[in-house]
Amino acid sequence: MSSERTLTVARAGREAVMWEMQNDPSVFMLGEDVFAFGGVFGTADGLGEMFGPDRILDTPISETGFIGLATGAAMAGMRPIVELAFVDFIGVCYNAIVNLAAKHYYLSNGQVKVPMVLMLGSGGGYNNGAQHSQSLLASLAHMPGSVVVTPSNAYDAKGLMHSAIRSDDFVIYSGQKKVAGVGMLGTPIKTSMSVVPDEPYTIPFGVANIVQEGTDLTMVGVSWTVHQCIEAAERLQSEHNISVEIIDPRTVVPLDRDAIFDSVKKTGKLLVADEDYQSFGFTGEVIASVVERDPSVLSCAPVRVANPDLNIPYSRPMELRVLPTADRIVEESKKMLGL
Amino acid sequence: MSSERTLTVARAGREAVMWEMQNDPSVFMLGEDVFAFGGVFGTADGLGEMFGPDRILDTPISETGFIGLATGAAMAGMRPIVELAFVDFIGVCYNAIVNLAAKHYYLSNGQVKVPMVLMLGSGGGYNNGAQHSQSLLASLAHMPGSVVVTPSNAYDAKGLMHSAIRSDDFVIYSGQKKVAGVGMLGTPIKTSMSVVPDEPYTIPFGVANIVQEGTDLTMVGVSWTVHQCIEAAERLQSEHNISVEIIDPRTVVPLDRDAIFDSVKKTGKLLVADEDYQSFGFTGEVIASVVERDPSVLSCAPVRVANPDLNIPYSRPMELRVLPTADRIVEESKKMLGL
Amino acid sequence: MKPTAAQRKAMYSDIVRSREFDDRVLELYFADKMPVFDLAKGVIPGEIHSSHGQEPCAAGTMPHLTLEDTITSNHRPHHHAICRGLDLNKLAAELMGKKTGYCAGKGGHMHIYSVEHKFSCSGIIAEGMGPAAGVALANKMREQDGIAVSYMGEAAANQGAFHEVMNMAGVYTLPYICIIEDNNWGVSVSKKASTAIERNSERAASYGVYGEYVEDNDCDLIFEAMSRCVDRARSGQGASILEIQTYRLKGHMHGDQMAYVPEEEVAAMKDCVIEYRNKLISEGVLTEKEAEEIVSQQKSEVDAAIQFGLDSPYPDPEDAFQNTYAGVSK
Amino acid sequence: MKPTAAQRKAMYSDIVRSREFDDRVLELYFADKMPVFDLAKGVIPGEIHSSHGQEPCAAGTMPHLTLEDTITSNHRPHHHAICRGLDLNKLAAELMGKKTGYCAGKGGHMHIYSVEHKFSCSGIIAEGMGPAAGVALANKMREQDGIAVSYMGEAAANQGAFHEVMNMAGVYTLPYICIIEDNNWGVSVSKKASTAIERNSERAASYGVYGEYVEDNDCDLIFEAMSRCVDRARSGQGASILEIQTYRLKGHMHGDQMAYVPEEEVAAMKDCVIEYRNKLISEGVLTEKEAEEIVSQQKSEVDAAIQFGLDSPYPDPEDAFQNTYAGVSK
Ligand SMILES: Cc1ncc(C[n+]2csc(CCOP(=O)(O)OP(=O)(O)O)c2C)c(N)n1
Ligand SMILES: Cc1ncc(C[n+]2csc(CCOP(=O)(O)OP(=O)(O)O)c2C)c(N)n1
Ligand SMILES: [Mg+2]
Ligand SMILES: [Mg+2]
Repeated sequence: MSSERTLTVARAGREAVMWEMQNDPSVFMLGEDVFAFGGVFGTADGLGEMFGPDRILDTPISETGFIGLATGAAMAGMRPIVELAFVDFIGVCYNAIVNLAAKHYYLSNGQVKVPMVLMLGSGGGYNNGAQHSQSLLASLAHMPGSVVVTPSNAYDAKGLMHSAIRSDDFVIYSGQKKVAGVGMLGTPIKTSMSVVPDEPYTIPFGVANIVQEGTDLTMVGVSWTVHQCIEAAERLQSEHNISVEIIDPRTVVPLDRDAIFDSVKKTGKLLVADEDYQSFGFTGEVIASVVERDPSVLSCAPVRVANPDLNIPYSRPMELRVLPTADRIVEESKKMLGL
Repeated sequence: MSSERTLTVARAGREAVMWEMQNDPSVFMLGEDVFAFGGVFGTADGLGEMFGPDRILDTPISETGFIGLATGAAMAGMRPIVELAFVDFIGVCYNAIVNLAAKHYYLSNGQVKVPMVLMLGSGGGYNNGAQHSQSLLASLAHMPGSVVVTPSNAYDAKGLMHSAIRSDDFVIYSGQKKVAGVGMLGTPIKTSMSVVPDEPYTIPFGVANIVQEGTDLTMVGVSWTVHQCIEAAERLQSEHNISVEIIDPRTVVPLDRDAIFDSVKKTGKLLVADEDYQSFGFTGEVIASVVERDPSVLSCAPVRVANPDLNIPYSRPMELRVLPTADRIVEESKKMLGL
Repeated sequence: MKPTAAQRKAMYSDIVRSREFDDRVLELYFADKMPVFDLAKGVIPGEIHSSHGQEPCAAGTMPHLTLEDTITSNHRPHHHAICRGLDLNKLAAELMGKKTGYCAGKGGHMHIYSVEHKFSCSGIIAEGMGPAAGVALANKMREQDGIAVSYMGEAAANQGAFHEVMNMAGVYTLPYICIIEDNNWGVSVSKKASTAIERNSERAASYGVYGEYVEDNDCDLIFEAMSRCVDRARSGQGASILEIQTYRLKGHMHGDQMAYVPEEEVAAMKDCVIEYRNKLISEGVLTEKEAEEIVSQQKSEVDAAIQFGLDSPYPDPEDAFQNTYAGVSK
Repeated sequence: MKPTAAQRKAMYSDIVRSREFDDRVLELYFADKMPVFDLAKGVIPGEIHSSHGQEPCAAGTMPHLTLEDTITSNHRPHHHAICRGLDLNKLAAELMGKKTGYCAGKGGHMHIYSVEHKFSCSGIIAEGMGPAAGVALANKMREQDGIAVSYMGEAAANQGAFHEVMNMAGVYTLPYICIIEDNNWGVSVSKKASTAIERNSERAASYGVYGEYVEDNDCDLIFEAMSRCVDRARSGQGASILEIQTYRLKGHMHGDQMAYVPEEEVAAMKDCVIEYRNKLISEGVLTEKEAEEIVSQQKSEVDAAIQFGLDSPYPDPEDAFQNTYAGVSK
């Protein structure tokens, strides 16, 4: 029996965690504030009561330590889900992520598996300052050995979480805080909520979602910027009759380069929106991936809308200036289209 | 009196350090194995004896700790030079680098300066395994707030080191181990050695060096790959009469996008070579920087020669396969040129 | 060293000042975030970690520090900033993201810098220890006066940086003091659930440094303990860990309901402002009237500061591009 | 628990085996790197950290571990791998980057994995602690037998990971043992220059775990101390730090001339292979003849292993693209 339920991203992801924990005793969660608090961004809401402190394990503020422990538990056949709260904290445990968890499988020539999920909350836009608003996806996606998942809506969040937990690979599951739809960040973004089946289902890694088809311009976004693209596309459609195709890669490693290329081939125009620092990041990678196949598919210069390589200022007007908002996307699109 | 001396990169950089230490009491060095050992890659060779243990400070294996201390010393007006040996170790101190040292100046609105140099040794090619052969430049360059310097030859090494130490910004000075010309890595790369003036001189950040002019194809490399480009260009010239222009940005943050664009505008063809993991890295950034200005300057698809997103295998034939060697550059160039 | 009557009054005045400030911030924080609560809304947005209950940790230690000394604080910086003597106007303005704030709005609540007060803070756990110890190292190298002090919570003592920096402080015999404000909680995780031993000050033995535990959140006791640590630092005897038992009265951040804190524990929490006032009055150091005067004096200064903040303009969006580098123009 | 005569012979045999292996590796290492020394050249390339002198730390501890137990080692892994019983052929082949090696050449000297021996190692300081403690946690959660042991040097105890993992081992009462091989040097930095206190085992007090120091590099003493730590781990009493005074006879890595080590210290270094042989002979546990037999037996096995490695083929360059992900095809 499947009811029609519209869920937030956070609840949908949590539902997958819950199902997997109920059905697989090797799945457990650990991190700061997961047991009684339910995770800083609600990722573990209610799980503590449901599964008890031995399967929803509170940790000290020792990120290198607990990611190290989780890696060991995974090597021993458990399926840990590590909650790291803010992606900004990868600084204190980057080694455990990229040099330890992400290297064992390859270096052991496939002998040692690390079936572990690392959950992160990324993004700003709520005036939380430079160390609690970052995106940092590229610093993770750049490093080989992990899958990097970035759901933008509830349906994908659940399916990708099932896939992540069942995967024998190390999966970084990066949620965006405002996309998650957690209470303290105001009204959830409408387009992030979806009807979510009761039953478990999986979504393959490396297959993009074509959010909407279009013919004039391709927009590629991840997580929060998918919604900025949707809003921008609506305005371009209604105000200028521009038909935008929006691609959401859903996983940035592996990246569905085929889907992006095919779309640009059709539209001839490419705009990439990303909340992360622009240089050496997602936007450059997407653009390069297209032109290294064939630059002639582009009818004009591709455009990046990202953080202009600035540490994130706290103050509202300045933070808004560095965010890749729908406004900035509309503006850049119009320039591109000569409007 | 200026003699004609040909130096290795390591010696040229060290000469700048020495001069600055002699002339500015606020400059000091700290890190593992700097005092008696002279730095794992010879960066501090002889300095211990010259300046004593109070200015050439050995540290515990506590990278987060000593980069934190150096940041504080810099805030207090000293000019610390931190020796981190292998760039692979940024994992244990990424926070101190990108969230601490790289953020103070901006967040304090310019009140607090961090005039600090972080010296790193990057790169592989000598069978030292996956945790001692990485390049990781993009993980550093992606983050705002620091300058990232990557000298490819002795002349630049000295000038950029003077600039780095005198800079009021936090400068990451990334040397490549094989480019450095240290004893244990065999005969120095010929093209990395240069005649180096005795006198101190500076090189501005963000100004590329045109290693050689050419008309058929632009190659962009950093540090070690500059030399792979030089070798490849020689072979293309002598075997196929191809004229290659080689650009060495010298600093990847800031990146001299103008010089790269101007060159590609002239040649119509772009190959970017980088030892780092390919995706979300330097190669994508360079290509995107060109096409976002004007994709029509490209007469064919740009090409990337980098690590194909693999953790670095130890074994010689496999490691050689993932390195961006002159062989791979020649091969890709020939494909590009239809040869 | 025991505090004089004047010092005790000043400490009382400081904790009142900090409390009044936090109370006004709390009020403002929620005032304009309704009907749908949203961290991003209102005149004071983002996470706010108030110092309610922990004021003596700052008020009792700062009197020993001069403007040659350096302070690093953490994500809960108001009491440190205020007891250090930072300007209330610029502080209030910074919390509101205004152009007149200490960092012209770039920093915010967790990133308050005042170079003249040698004061900074940051939001990553235990991150302030390294810089403080580094200033201490610099001063020692230059044979210059000035010690350095970092403030943090008890849960921060489980972060690797704590270990690395304390060991270096021991090895280099640095004029550095690590102050641990033990409020028994790191967000929702109790000390017992996160820390293998009872007293973080005992970890001093691992680093060859001095450790001291102050078992009550009392300005006088803290003042005395700090005087011993400061003496050691100034006289070349090296670093200390000063651990203070304190209370987090208003939860981890504004909005935290503290549902996870046992009722008995909430009931047992002491409010230092009341306690210290009663103590000073009962010991004849302060009269009721003086106490009231101090409160109303601080209240009005805080009110003026808040008003200053409210009246100040926001920065221009394009200001985001200023002060990105000291010497590089991109 | 004291070792039996048979166990003592076995330990002797193990340290000989490890030493013979390291001697042959050392020989081969330099043989083909001339006339211009280049780490990248020769049949065994890259950095090699030999175990010369530290063999008892492995030989004395491994007898207490079963195949249900898990071991993580560090950048100096030969003695651990050999005393754990890893196959010498595959080990030698891995060091040569051959297809027949444990990781088919992907890992190399610092990344030897044998899943059947629950053995792994890695090159980042103190990195092995977390995974070992994590296996211990998993076993505890599943109420499964099996403890976990990590091996590292004394200098690694100043890395933040040490602190974080030991504290968690204390908080969760994990069946985990951290073995510290104190050879007095971290590359060129002496313990005194890097560590604020004399004994790392005393840091156990910071984590509520058991700490023990073995003051001589002697298989028997190590065996006994380890038995106490293992008993605690197996009986649910939690984690230990076992610190062993040992000697690094051949420098940090092959090629290190140890110019920075004081002459007296070099002169005082004990060679455990000679010491233990003399001890066993003088105590009547071993005859000269038996000792010689053990040596020649191990020598010939090592020779055969080296030959196996030399005779093995290199992987194909394209093998680099295999086993990149367990389930994802890019
Ligand atoms: C490295 C890191 N991990 C996690 C956090 C999130 N965080 C912020 S404050 C806090 C609790 C800190 O507790 P404590 O140190 O005791 O200070 P208190 O808040 O009690 O004053 C946590 C977990 C962080 N800011 N940095
Ligand atoms: C995080 C990190 N920092 C530095 C190094 C470089 N390094 C490799 S071994 C070593 C010394 C280790 O000393 P110790 O732990 O005592 O082990 P030993 O070599 O003496 O056996 C250093 C500094 C590293 N591998 N990882
Ligand atoms: Mg606390
Ligand atoms: Mg050692």
